[in-house]
Amino acid sequence: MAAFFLLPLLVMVSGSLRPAGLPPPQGVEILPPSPTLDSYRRLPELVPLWTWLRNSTVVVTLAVPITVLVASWAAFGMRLLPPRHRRTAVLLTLAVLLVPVTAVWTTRFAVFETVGLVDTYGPLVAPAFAATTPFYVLIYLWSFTGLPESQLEAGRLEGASSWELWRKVAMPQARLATLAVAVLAFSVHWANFIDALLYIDSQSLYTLPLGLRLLQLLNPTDFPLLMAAAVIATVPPVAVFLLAQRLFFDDPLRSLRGGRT
Amino acid sequence: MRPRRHAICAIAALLVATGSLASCGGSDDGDGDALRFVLFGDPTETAGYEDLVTAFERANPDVDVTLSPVAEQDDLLAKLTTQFASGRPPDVFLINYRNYGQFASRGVLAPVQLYLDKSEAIAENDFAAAALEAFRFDGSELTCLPQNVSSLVTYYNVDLFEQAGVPLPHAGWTWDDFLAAAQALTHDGQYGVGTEASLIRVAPFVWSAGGDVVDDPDAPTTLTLDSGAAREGLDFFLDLQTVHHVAPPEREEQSQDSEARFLSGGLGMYLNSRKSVPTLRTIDDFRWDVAPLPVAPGGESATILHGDAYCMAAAGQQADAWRFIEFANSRQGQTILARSGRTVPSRMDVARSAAFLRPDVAPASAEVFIEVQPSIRAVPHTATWSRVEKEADQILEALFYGRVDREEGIDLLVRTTAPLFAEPGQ
Amino acid sequence: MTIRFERVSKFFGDVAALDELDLSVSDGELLVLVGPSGCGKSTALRVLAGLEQPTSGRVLVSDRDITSLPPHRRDVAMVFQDLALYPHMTSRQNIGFGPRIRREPADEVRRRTEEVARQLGLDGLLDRYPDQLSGGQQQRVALARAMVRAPQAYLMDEPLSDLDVQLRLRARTEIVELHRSIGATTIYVTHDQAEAMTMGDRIAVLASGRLQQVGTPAQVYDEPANRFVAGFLGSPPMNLVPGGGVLGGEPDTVVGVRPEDISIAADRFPADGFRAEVALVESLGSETVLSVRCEDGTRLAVRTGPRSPYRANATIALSVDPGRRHIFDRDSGMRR
Amino acid sequence: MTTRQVERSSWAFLLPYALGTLVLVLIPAVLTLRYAFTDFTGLGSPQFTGLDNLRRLRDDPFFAASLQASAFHVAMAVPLRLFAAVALGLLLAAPRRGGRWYRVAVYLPTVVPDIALALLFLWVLNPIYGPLNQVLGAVGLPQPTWLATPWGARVGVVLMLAFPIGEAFLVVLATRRAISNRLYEAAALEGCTPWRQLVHITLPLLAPVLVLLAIRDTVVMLQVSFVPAYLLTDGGPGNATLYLPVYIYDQAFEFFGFGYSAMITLALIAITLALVAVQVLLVRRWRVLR
Repeated sequence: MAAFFLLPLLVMVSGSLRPAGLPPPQGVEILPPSPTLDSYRRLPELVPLWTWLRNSTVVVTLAVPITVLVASWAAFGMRLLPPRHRRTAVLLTLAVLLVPVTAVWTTRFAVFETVGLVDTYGPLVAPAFAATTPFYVLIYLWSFTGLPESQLEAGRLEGASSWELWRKVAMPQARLATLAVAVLAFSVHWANFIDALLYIDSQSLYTLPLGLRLLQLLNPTDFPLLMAAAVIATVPPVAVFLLAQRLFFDDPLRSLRGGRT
Repeated sequence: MRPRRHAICAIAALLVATGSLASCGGSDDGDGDALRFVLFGDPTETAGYEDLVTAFERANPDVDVTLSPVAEQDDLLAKLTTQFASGRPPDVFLINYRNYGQFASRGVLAPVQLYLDKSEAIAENDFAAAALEAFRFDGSELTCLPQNVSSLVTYYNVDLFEQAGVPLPHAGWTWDDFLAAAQALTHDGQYGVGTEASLIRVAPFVWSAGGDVVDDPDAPTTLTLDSGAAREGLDFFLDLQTVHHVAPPEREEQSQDSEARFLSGGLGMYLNSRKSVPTLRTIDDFRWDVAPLPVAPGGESATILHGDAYCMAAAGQQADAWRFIEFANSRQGQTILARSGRTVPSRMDVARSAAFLRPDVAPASAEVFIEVQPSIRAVPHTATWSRVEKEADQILEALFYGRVDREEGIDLLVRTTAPLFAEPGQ
Repeated sequence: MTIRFERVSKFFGDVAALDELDLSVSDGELLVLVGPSGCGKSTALRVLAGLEQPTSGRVLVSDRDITSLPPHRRDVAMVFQDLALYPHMTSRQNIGFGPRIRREPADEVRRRTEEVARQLGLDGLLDRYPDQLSGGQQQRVALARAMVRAPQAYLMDEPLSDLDVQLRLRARTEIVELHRSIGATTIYVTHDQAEAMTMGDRIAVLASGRLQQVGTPAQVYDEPANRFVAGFLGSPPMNLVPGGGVLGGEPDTVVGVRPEDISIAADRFPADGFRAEVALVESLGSETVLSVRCEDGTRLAVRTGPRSPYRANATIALSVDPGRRHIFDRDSGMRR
Repeated sequence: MTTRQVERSSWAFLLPYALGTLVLVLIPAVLTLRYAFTDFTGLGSPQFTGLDNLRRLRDDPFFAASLQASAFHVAMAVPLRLFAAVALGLLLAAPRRGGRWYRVAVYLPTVVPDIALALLFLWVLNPIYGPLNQVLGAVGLPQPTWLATPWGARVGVVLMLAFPIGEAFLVVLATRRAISNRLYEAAALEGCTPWRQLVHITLPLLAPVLVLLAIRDTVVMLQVSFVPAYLLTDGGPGNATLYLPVYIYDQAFEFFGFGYSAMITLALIAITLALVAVQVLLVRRWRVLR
């Protein structure tokens, strides 16, 4: 049953290995007859694949660390608040989760325009300043509430500032939360399609998702080519996820609080 | 207090980091002085415009142009809408005549008429009349300056015709010739004719039969495809698939679209505008050519305009924008673009030149694009026209592939679109 | 009913949690299974309950081999260390859960639930959820859940370990009284030797998966079968001196003596006595424990009465009744 | 450090997030709210038009179609996704050799970018080449032209979204692991079959989490299904997949209906809140949440 969920990825890979223009298969085929890497060769010839990959990489290398910083700061700030205020902060955060993305599509444009960020990497990185999603703040908060008050108090007795407590007490113990948020934020930013569609004009700034859309419009029925592009877009998040998979599946809630793998 | 200072420094550093992206990422538009030019097109097409911009900048060193291509028309509209809404429209943009109405009707475009009248480099009568006509939003004043004057034609596989012993398409051929050829070419997984099912494909058939797609081309209030000559044209078009089966059924079309099918030699005729030519030129295992659309029995020859024009935003840098448009539509400018083979130049002198006709490469009968010009007609270009088309196309597709009953579908087509002609707020 | 473990072994990977356990429990008996944590006592209970399958050996109940019977066919009830109350059910639902699962008639379930609740003083608490109950109340709900079934045997896996000291003492006596009134065979697992001594009809001491000794509390306390049992039971534990030292003994033995079996000479030096220096005085109110250092360096614990006159650094004379000495083999640890 | 100082530093830590949220979410959301009662087209200055947009909403057949599409989508996708997540979460919670790799396998489709998933399903659902129809053909079932029929397209989108369920799966997994095994042993002693353990213990204990997941998935399916649907079907055929976010996008970005699209957004928010409220009320009734 779990293998069923691997099917999409298998189909994607096997589809990308089909020679272009091959007649439809007779019956179910796992691998196409005479599989070929031809689609992967054609792809960079047809479209500026390397530019797209580079742009996507730039976006995630900026957005992921910012997300981690903003989310962990926010959560640590909430952790320091007295419980009553903390609850209010959590509720507000949850309320933000309910605001539909559609509600901010157009009007966000005006905001970006005001600060001159339209058609730059800015709008793609910007969500990181709001922690990408409030959910990540909650992940950190879960991790930080596992931190006993006594540890913070002991630190204060030593004269540590809140900043030092965050850096030297809280963050080292929340390493797994950081890993989790980084992995999740990576796949979100890597896949960000709508912001790119709305706020990016120049083809030189196209990220991979937008590029794939262009490819789909140009070659709507060249499936081996489209599958090859899909595989290329999928490999990085899958690789990042596989690196961190221990964390997600051994005992997620405990490992976020535990601090050790 | 220490923690706060640290935190603020870090934030500031981050803001600076992303802020500097604004200037390093956005090529050279950081100062806001560069002329912003938005267009849609695939990478090969965009390359032509890049050459054009380079040539313009060489001739006008004082003006910088930023080129922002988007993939297709829907995306272009989205882009333009957000940019106009944010108060920072592009100075120049390229747009199809079926879509500029929604901008023109809101008065956000600077009409080119005055500039053209004063221009010493170009004149109105340099351009194809059919193209100019579609861009007079109020019927008299020229709103945007047409860049090309393409139209719907028949591409055909010469080898397949000869193998089947069918006479080649020629000017003045009729629907009967067309259908007979399509039938002769349909066998063994091969199809006679491929086309998308949309209002702009149906329209020339309707016109040829003597009907019209709307009640009043200048102030349309409803589609009129449900009766009379218009209905004959629509029926002929739909019958190709549902009755004669000379067009690929839906599952075939979804698996391999008509252009790909034509490229692979599995399609006898393919209806499209000039836009297919660069792709078709990659064919090297059979001969192909181009012909006008067939004519209805007892009808007149008709085809539909596929034309784009340069428009200027009223809020943009009009003077520089015009200089660019003027250059792009000079003999030199249009010649650069003609090289891509993708457009039919709106300048008649360039269209008749070797830059466009290219006797060395297919299609051999490139002059067809010029000869059909007297029969070019246009659909309306009102504010809500693109919305009407979007909805109509969905239903036409269902009709073409026999998903809905013909009578019900046509009734639905008219009923669904009627309120859109007078959509509020438009 | 009688219960018998026959050469029961249970391996987790290479680790033996139970090593050839042979143990019989007679009908109506309260047997306490005691040992340090990880000794296999819980495993024995779980094997008996059917929650674990033994690697080898048999478990017999009333002379019937039940080794392969599923848990619910064994007619035993178990009280868990963490009580295992269902947090989403009220006390009433928790108590009635088993009968309802077995599709017993609703009014019958209700009647018995209330009866058991009354017996345990849970009357007003039946409609509360576990998190609305105190630790002692939760413990009684868990007990009630076991009792409502009127099983042939009760298995209790350290049910009192999460209670505080006061409650624990009270619950201990309650359980013993309940056992008396119900009379069902009960196996009680604990790591607390005091609990074992006070509650059990018999005690079975387990270490490293092996049974060390079974017997009445007095037997096990007074005649520990080996060094381990000797050291495990009693607080403070038995003094064990390799070679005997001041206690006298063979070099290949370990000699043990309980702290209360060392007497302090009041004024004169006894013939078989020895001198020691008081290192530490721990007064527990009802008694005093002296930690003393003998001349040869041996450290001993000595239990004496309340209000002890001895102070640190004082030198005192001690003597041991030779009959109270326990002599174990140095190598095998077995009693000689 | 005094309490005051601690509190001040906690606000400093919250500042970037608060600013980011304010600028990127709250201000745009409030602007949207304002536009909903204007004739704003994106051009020129908006005029306040009162409830005109609301009246237009009432009479708009496309809004009705859109509402219907969204309703069907939520009704199909949410139960399916939840069922899959819960079933797999419970099935794979038990520790076993290599168990983690099964869990990884279930999660993997969740990290596939939307666009790649959409491209993949264009291929999977292709009537002639598509693997799905090959399988259907091999077992002698009809091979529909998926994306060409209203129901085919709706089911196709649901099918695609049945795969990225990793988040809910992970939550179920974690919650199940947090339930003490003793509870199951106690039940086994009473003769509780695995099925009844599921019904009497696991599901009731998971209930609060399931409610949260159902609410979240409803919100996600209502609001975020835009990208995959836009890429796979773009609202068609015959507006069968014109989900509310797709219609909002069309109105705002293709038809100059900024004001009107803001009103549709308000409607979307209202529907979301209503559904959330209904779910909460229902479970209150059933006393799942105490």
